[in-house]
Amino acid sequence: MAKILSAPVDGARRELGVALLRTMVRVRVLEEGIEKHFLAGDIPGFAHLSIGQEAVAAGTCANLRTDDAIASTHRGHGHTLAKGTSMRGMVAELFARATGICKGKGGSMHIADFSVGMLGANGVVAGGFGLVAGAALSAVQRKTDQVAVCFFGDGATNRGPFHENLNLCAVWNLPAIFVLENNQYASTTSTAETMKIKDVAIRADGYGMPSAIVDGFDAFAVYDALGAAVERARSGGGPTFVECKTYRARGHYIGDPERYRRKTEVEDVMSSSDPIVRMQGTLADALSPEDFERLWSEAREEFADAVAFARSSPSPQRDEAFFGAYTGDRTDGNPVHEFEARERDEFMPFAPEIGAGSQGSGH
Amino acid sequence: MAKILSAPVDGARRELGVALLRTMVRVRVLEEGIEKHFLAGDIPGFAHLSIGQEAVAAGTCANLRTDDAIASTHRGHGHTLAKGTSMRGMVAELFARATGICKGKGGSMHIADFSVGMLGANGVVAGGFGLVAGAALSAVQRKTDQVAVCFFGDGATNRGPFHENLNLCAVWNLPAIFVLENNQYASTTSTAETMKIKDVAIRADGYGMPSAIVDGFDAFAVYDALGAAVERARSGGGPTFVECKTYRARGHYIGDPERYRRKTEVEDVMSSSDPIVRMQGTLADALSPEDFERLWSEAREEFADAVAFARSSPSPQRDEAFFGAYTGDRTDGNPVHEFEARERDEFMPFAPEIGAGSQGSGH
Amino acid sequence: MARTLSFSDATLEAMQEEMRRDATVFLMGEDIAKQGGIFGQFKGLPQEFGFDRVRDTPISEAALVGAGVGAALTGCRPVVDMHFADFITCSMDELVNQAAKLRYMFGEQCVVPMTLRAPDGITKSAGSQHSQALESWFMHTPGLEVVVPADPEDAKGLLKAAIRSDNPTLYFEHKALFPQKGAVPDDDDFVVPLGKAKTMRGGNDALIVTYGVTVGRAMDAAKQLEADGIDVTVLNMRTIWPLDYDAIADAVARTHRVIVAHEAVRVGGVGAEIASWIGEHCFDDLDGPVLRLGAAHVPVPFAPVLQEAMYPKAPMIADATRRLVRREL
Amino acid sequence: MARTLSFSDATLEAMQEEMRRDATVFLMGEDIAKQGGIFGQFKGLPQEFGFDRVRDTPISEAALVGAGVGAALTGCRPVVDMHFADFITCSMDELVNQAAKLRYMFGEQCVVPMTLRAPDGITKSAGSQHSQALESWFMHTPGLEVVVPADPEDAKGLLKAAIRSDNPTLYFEHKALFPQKGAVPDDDDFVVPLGKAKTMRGGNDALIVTYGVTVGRAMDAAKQLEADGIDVTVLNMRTIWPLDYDAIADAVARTHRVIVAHEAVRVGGVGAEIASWIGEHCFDDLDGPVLRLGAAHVPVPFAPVLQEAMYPKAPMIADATRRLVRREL
Ligand SMILES: Cc1ncc(C[n+]2csc(CCOP(=O)(O)OP(=O)(O)O)c2C)c(N)n1
Ligand SMILES: Cc1ncc(C[n+]2csc(CCOP(=O)(O)OP(=O)(O)O)c2C)c(N)n1
Ligand SMILES: [Mg+2]
Ligand SMILES: [Mg+2]
Repeated sequence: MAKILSAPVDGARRELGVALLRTMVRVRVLEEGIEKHFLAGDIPGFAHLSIGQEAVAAGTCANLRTDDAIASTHRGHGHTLAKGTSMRGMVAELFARATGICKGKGGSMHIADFSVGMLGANGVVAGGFGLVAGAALSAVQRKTDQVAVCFFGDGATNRGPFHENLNLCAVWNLPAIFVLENNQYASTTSTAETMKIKDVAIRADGYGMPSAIVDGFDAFAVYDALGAAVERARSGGGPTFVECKTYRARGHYIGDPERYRRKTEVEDVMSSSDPIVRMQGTLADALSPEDFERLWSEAREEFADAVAFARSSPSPQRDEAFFGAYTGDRTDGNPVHEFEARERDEFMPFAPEIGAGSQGSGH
Repeated sequence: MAKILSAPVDGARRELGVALLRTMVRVRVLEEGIEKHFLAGDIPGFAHLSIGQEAVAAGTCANLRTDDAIASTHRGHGHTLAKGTSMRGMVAELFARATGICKGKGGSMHIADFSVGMLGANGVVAGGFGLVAGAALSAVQRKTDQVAVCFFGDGATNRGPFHENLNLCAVWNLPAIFVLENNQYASTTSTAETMKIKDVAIRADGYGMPSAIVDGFDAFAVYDALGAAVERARSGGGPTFVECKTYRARGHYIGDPERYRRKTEVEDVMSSSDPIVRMQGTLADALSPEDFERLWSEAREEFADAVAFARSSPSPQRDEAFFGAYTGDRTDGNPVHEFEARERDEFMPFAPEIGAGSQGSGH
Repeated sequence: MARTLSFSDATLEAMQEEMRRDATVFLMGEDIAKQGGIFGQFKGLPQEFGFDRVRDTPISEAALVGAGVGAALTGCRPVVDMHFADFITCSMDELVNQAAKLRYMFGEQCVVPMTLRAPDGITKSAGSQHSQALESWFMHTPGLEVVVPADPEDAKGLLKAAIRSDNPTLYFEHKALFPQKGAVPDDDDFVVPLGKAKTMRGGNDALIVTYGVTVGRAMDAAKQLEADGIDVTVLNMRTIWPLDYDAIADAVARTHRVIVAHEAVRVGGVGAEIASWIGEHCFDDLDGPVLRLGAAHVPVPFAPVLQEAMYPKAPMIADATRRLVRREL
Repeated sequence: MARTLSFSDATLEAMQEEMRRDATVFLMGEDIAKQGGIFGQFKGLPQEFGFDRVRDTPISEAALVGAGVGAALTGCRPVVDMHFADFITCSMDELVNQAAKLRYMFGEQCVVPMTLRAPDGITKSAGSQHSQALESWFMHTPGLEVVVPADPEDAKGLLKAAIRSDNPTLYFEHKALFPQKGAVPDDDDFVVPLGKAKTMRGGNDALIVTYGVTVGRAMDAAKQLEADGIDVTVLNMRTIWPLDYDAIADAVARTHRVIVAHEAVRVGGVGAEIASWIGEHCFDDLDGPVLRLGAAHVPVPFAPVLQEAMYPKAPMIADATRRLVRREL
């Protein structure tokens, strides 16, 4: 495992730094906005925020092409935005609108955008490993130079699919990259309670897979580590494991009482390591205060526009609930679609009209 | 990972050596007999032989108490016999007789003997990891000093349950011992095709679990490595991983065409490493040719007696098929037993009488 | 004597009483000890019984269930919390090929007194991967017991029965029920017998066979039907396996018209077993077809307006009953 | 024109034709490439298509199915061999929470054209963990297609249809059928349409609804019944989901007496869905109860004498039909 530290900021680096900062600011603004609207009752379901971890999403995706694939987690807003999904499509989805990127059927935990190679957030911890192994295998089968990146948390590394898929990618030398966001907690449990090792990266040795450990608060460091990994994967060099040491600055989910850690712990980390503050510092003599402020105001405008778009969008038609699990034209006479239509006709007389934004009670 | 080599043979060691040799000879005689009777059609189902690997079963179980637990694999005859199960109970089970240790319901892949802590062979590769983690956790919950040992193959180490359970045992410091029989093949695939690493033991580092690599053909070496591991586990020192380098001298199953390796490969290994020949050499000046011959003839007599016992035993009563999945007296009025009795009454008029030893066609 | 308890507190009492009663009972699961469970259903347990008997675990469902089986085989009564029933899929081999089969295939040498707690069901836009009702798979899996409480009384009595059972028992607790309040008997030895259904009300015009969260919906439907002069029996199965076929047959003989309703997907669901069994064994008692209600054959969608459209609630149950009774099919 | 092929060779032809037709089709599984499969069903494939398109894998079922889904999402048509259907339990999350749900919950952005081959069923004392028939779980899992071939023609036509389908499709092939021979159409574009049943014979005295290995047993029963002057229809469902309800309804309208038979456990099995649907939708067509036959509610035992006692074969099917037709229930 090579420790990778970030390189100095020259001209080209500066451009890169601004790009990384812009992405991180957009993610931060998006998620602070999600938090506000969730608490206001505009967003049903669960939402998990990645505030504090933005450098990983930004530094990773800056290395990827649109036709490269990523798989994300329940904490996927940053990955999704960084891979190129529009805020409008995301916010409309979170607001459960028909114009959402998943037509309102997915929500925060199941957001995906195949137009930019985003194979989905996943409500199942470690659900992404197989998808990425498969996307990487697919690139080999189709003889392309695409790569696939899996984002996952420290907790996910204790699940079997982590083990099976990393070994499979290593032994088949697949163009996959495993980006661990080690934020030191899996919900209420700290990594110290769930594994005896300090660095998860050591597990990569068990697969004969090269690995790196980077400062996950430093977008440049993440960018450089992923740059090397992507280069290796694209050129047929096989998979890489990158452990990003980071921290979750918010609760596990919005509303988490956080009994498992002290408020001061969070403050200490963020006051010293907030990836956005860091990058602003690094770029301090490259950008003016106005430049910085512009990044923030542009992001706020983008988010406000996305919220307006979502608010002005309709809820899905109720009878959409009965379609979409199977492919094909719903009127193609395929028995499965005839069955769907029969169930729609049975249920619709009882389907309640529910105001957008209200949460289905389940009763 | 410490390489452990076997110590010299003094007086006490000699006693031990004879005990280990006796166990290995009994296993060899049992399995050569199983092979013969399987091919003769006396044994239905599948059978997987551990010929060549006897030192692992013998060296491991010689360290265990009857109330310690082991979990085995599809290749479990050696483990079972070494843990103390009677040949009669085993052979009768393989012959599908009512007097079998599992009443004829289990067979070779599902042989178990709870009276000696043998939690079962397992038809699911890696099925034993959870059972052993649980048995070790149970010892902690019940505040005993029992230990639990898991036997498994190289192929099993690529399954998720290996990963999850080894990590769980490590982080909870459970009295579990993981004994890998690395026989270089998983059915038709060599370890080189399924993992990039040479020593699987490196995976233990990923759990913070101590490990050792031993010559699996040397029963003394296995005994010593397990002695240290059992001592650690019993005294609250937590789990250990022991990789035994060994070799499968027979096909994966009886009847395997073995297209995946050359006959000479097998001959080379066995001519140099047969664990029984090795131990006989080590004990050459301690025992006379007659002593050696006695070990073999006693084992042959034991096996002949077991076969006679099996042959003279009845097949299970046909209506036994409908009972035994749930606990409790079948006449206790428990709804589940009433249901079982109803199904028995429905099926029995059509249940064919089948001669013992014939294989159910499935048609 | 009885007290009013929430469903959540009823399960908590069950855990407390069984853990006091039997030192071999222990509990493990993700995020249960330090924070007390998503629904507060584990609050205070580690404080009373220690963090050895109430264990927060790594995210390793296969290991949790596998180790649960191993502990059950060797003298303990583990209770394993699955966090969400949907994650049973991460430990299916351990449950189906180990827990369910070991006793039978080992010739009754062993018992597997493990309880698996699985919060399930549709609520609050949890989405496709956090909303399933999977009990139907397990009635089809010989060797398992399956219980589904409908109210706080069931919750306490069935959980205690599950923990005391020597068979592996799945306990499906609907997430929407946890805050619900109800009367619970005051007896710390109170258990609900496995395999016995409960008649919630006894009208003769029709029979609604149901269980779990749908019992409340059926009771609401029954009230709506009273206005139409239709008096129905509501049978709460409580246990899905072993299924109380006798109670079903008795109720069919009284009512002659049957609706089977649950939140699980209708196709291939528990209702199919119940309805087909009635058709087979009560054919001459039936005045009309046995109607089945269950969730539509789709994953559970996120948007509230979609989620609320695709599973049966009181109005749909009442309508089906009305049509059946009035022969307007 | 048709030729006589073994079931095993029929599946082999299907693989060859589809891999020639579509370069994105590839195959992976344990011990399939070098040795050609336990039943010889993969013989020669790596020699023709290379070891990149026919892959021996580590023992990692969760990864195989997970990677199958990932490859299917990104432009390939993977065929994943499960070795034994029993090991689907090792990849249930990947199958149920990923493959089945992604298209729906992502708003139809993606397709999952993955085929899962699963040799299943009771034969030759393989024991509890190598003998299950699990198709019933998957008809209850929205998002999946499920097919079960009964003979070489089905074997080839359904496998080709499964591979061409853009939905995740489970292909259950009974181990005892592999050596069985039968006629297979000579057309390398021959496919059996998903969701359509096949009438194997068309008598009017009763209807036996069945699929997979039990079709042959039902045909044997039908022959035995001819001696009693009873002429039955045997309906081979071929596809379990989507189920051909229309074909069932038509046959019931002609026959009025129905037996549903399969090797899967009867309780909560596919037969429960079929029988309860008939009871619901064909009530007035029925002259008697719909009888269900399926395996007893126990794991599959090892001893031949036990194994052969606990699932329905021709004599049991014939007897049930006779009793139903003669109203001797
Ligand atoms: C298979 C599975 N088990 C449990 C859960 C419940 N759960 C959701 S997120 C989470 C913690 C994940 O921790 P980690 O992987 O470190 O990601 P982080 O939340 O820290 O980003 C848990 C236990 C789940 N969604 N899936
Ligand atoms: C979960 C599962 N997958 C596949 C199989 C089929 N199978 C039985 S034994 C075996 C090879 C096991 O190899 P290894 O673990 O090295 O043990 P060995 O046979 O070498 O003793 C396989 C693939 C199985 N029984 N269980
Ligand atoms: Mg984390
Ligand atoms: Mg091996």
